[in-house]
Amino acid sequence: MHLDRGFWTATAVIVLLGIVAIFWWIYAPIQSIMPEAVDRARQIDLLYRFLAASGTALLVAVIGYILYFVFRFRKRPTHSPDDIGLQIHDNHKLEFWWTLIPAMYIVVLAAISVNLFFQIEPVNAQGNTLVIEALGHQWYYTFRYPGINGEVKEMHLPLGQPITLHVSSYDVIHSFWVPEMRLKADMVPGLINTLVFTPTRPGKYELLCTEFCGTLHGDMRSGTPNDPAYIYIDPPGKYKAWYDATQRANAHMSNAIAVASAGAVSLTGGDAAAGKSLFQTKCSACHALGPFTQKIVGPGLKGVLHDPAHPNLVNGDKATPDDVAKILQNGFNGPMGTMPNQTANGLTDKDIANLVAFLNSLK
Amino acid sequence: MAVAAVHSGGIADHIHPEPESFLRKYVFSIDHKIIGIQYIVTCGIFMMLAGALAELIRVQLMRANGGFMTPDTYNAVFTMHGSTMVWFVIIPLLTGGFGNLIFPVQIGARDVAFPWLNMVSYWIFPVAGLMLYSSFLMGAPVAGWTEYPPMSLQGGAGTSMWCAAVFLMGIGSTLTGINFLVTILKMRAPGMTFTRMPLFVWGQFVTAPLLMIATTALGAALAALFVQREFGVPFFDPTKGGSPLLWQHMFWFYSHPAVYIMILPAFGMISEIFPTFARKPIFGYKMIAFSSCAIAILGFMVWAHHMFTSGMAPTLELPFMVLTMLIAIPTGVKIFSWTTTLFGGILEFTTPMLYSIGFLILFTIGGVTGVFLAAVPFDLHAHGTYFIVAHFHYVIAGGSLMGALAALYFWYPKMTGRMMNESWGKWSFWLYMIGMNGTFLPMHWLGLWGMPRRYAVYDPQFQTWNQIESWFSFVMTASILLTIFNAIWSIKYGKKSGANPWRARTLEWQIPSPMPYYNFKHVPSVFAAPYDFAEPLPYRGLEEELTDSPPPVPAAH
Amino acid sequence: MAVASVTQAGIVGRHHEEPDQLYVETRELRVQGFLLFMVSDLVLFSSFIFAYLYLRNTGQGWPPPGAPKLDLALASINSVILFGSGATMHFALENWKHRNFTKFANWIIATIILGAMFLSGQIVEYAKISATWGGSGIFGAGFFTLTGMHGFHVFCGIIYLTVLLLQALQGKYTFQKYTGLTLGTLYWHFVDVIWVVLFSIFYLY
Amino acid sequence: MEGISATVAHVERILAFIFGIVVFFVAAIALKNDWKSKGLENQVFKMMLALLALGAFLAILASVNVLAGKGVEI
Repeated sequence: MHLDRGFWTATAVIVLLGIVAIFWWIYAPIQSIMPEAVDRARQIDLLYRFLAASGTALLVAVIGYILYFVFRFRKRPTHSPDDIGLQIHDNHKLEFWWTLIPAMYIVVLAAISVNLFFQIEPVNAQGNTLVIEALGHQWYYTFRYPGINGEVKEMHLPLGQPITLHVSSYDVIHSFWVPEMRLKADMVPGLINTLVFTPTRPGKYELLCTEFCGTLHGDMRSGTPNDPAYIYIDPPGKYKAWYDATQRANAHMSNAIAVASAGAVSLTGGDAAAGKSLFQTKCSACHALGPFTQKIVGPGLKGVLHDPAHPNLVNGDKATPDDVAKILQNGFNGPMGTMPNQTANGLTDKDIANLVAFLNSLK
Repeated sequence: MAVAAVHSGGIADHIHPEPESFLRKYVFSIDHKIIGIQYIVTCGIFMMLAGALAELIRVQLMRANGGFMTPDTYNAVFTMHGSTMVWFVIIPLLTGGFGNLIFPVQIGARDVAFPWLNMVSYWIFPVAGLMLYSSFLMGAPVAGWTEYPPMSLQGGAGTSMWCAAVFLMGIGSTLTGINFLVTILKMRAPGMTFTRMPLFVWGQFVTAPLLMIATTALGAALAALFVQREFGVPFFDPTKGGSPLLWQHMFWFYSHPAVYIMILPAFGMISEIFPTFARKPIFGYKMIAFSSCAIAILGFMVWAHHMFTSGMAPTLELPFMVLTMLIAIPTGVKIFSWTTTLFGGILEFTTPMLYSIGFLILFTIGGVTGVFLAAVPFDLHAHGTYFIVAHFHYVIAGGSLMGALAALYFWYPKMTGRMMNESWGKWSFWLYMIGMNGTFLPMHWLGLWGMPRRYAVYDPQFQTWNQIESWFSFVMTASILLTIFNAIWSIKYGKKSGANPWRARTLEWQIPSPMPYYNFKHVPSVFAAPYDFAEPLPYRGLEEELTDSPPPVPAAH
Repeated sequence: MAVASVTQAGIVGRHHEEPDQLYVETRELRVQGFLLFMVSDLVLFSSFIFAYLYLRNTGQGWPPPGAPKLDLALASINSVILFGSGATMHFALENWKHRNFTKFANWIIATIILGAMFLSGQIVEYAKISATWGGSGIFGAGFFTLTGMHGFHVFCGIIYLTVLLLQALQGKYTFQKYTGLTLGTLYWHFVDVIWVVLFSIFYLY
Repeated sequence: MEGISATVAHVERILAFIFGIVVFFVAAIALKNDWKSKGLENQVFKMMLALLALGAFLAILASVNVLAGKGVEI
């Protein structure tokens, strides 16, 4: 049998190297190379350390044994051409273990990933989040803030404030990636993807597109003449200052189209049933009755007035029947396209009342 | 005429008459060996084209601000590089090429089940290739080999031509798959049970259904994209109610199994080469064979792991993540079995053996990073970066292509009756190892540091590493060119090989090289697996193969 | 069928020729190969069916605005016609197995006629809703693509069966060797069975 | 015009119902007859006949509006 001293020495060396590799990955200074800008980044890096440590250990073992066997069992001049190697066909014990151990490893890895997955994914976004939208264009980004008219070209995030970020696109698929945030979401036209995170480290970060989007894909990153916008994580005070300044600067921009019929619509006596049939004919081409993220042209309207994840309407106003009516009446120049106004949609005030009643009935 | 007398008249004894005219012999041949060589040569040509494109990419990336090509040219170039390498080099090389050449002989058949179909599927290949490259002239496709809509809806007219070309290629692959599957199921020599089949045959046997089923699904996706582009049928256009994600589902349902189409035959190849040059049986024959089946089946259930950032339902992502991780188990079993096959052997480091060992190392690296990417939270960071590029180049350039090169050096005598030049072969191996690792290893950390893929220009902080990669990529190209030159040179000047230069034990080595049009004078009968080096060869009825007794006469009908 | 009985004599003439080994084994190959071809064809349909169901269930509610109303009555009779043609094809092959050439010819002709009737029924259906081809959006993507593909298969099937009939009349097949007829029958059944699925997802779902 | 198309639909339904039953039983009986048959293609034939019967059954239900999908004219 060939399990001689040489073999065990090699095994010892391999195990030693494996341990070194594992410790290297445990203490690797990831942060100094890649700062962790949001709360999630730390956990994702932990997962990465685990993967890298186990992966490197496996590589050390496999490659180490290959190299040892290559050296140890090479054909020597003393061999006659008819010599044959060790005639072993299999070893069920060995095969059992090297099936079972990877299986157990996979179980652990899956458990870790699933657990982390549920912390990252916006399965249920908490209430007091700041809802921001990031929109992809060929080849730059714009952002929408509640209460700020129009779209801004720079993204500022208040430190420590939970963020719900909705990303979508105007033209082709882009993607939203800030390496320091370890988070990525594709910006798919007709679909709204959501990222939930809390900024934890002030600074100026690069925003990159990782989904191929055409000619200037390579220029769709912060700092290029094409898309100078960076992402800033500011202390609350600094953020407030920026927010107010931008709000004033954009005040002149109106999201509304010229008001159709002066004065607010009275919503009394709105008939949900009538609203439903009206919705099918007038609205269903652009709005699904599915959840907010189920976008056709505009967002899905399921629970538009009752969705804690979306306390604000797309124009930043609080989601109340009156504000919904205001949008129906005046139309809205939205990030996802244009919502026609009352006359363009051919809606009477009564229709609006019915529609609002219907939308209000969606929970 | 003792030979003629033994005809049972069955399909096994059905022999094509020897082709006379040059046209029937080398061009429109129905002989699986000639067709295999035709595939290999055509793939070689396409590989040089795609390799040239790859070098253009690397030259462009030498400088952070590019300037070598316009961005649009660059996009067209990497699109063509990917499409060519996947559909016109690796897949046809491993299945149509070496599959056709070797596996019918290894199961003791005289040809595949449907020789004419075989010829048709070959001739589809160059035609489709010409169509693909003609799309350069009509506004090349620029959306990458994945052609995600709506981007691919913006692409030039060439994108539709791209659809047509790949669709046509798909038809060829499907026919090949059907052909191989029936051949292996029905035309094995007497006594060639499934557990006695050489592992290369197992590789083809598992790949064939993937070719047959997955490729058809791709055909559907391409047809849908084509009608969307040409007739505006809104499958994928979000402004008309279509869904961009639908394409990703349809495309990856093919393209993930395609990854296994590209690697399973290579598994089979090195499973032939290791025992031959270690002079010992493959370790865990059954486990290697069955793990291939497991990989093939799982391969159909994991396509959406390419879409973790695309915005699927979160609840959908989890099963895909777990199933993807499961694939690591059968793959690990294979890797461990091959490593153990080296244990206690008498290893002879011929060029095929070197390439196989290289395969084992590089593929393991690619496999490990594959497990990384299966974990959704990590994929959220690495998706669409150079980490991905590194991962699949380690699997395809380090796995599939390395297996193919090993197979080329290994089976070259069976094509030409001559050996390839060994010392040049060893040079090409070392150059390949150096170039390959130097090119793709740095991409791992480049990706994690924030370099997205498919960038024509990039952040200057990454320029140094990119220059290093580019220089190494030239080494890799040099190695490939050396191998190609070696192959051409050896046709005439290589040293005569004789029937069995490697003293291998599978059936193809028991007949003369190059293999005669009728393969066997008598169809052999098999009574054991081929890997018992202690035993005499487990075949009966091969006595006359290497004598100059008359060739068998075609059965009269 | 005068022609039929004449040729029948020719076939019955070669009545006792037993299939040789080569034929038996080649037959197995052809049947398996054809079945595998049907499998991949099935995958082609399945992919489009998946696409249709995906679009139908992820977009806005169904039917989408601008989608035409489908005619269930026409569809049901049309389906019955196609399924009936499957039965007649079955009889055709049975009669060949029972060495009755005339009945075989009659049944296969009946099959061809029924197939043609189905196609014309489809044309009527198309004519009714073709106005909305452009505007029908994802409805069109699902309906016209799939039924179009199926219609094309039926069309090919009709030609296929016609060729088989002519070959049979020329005495290409004997009562021992008729793999071609078996494959033709398989193909026709396949086309029918696909329609079972399409009928369900477009008219009953 | 409206009346005519209505009558047409009515006739179609009646025919569909009657012939549907015929086809269903034909397929079922054919299935029963070669239930014992061996061989790969015969297994497939049996499967096909079964599905044929199912299809006929569905058509019957459709002809009497027991089954009718969304977006279908009743």
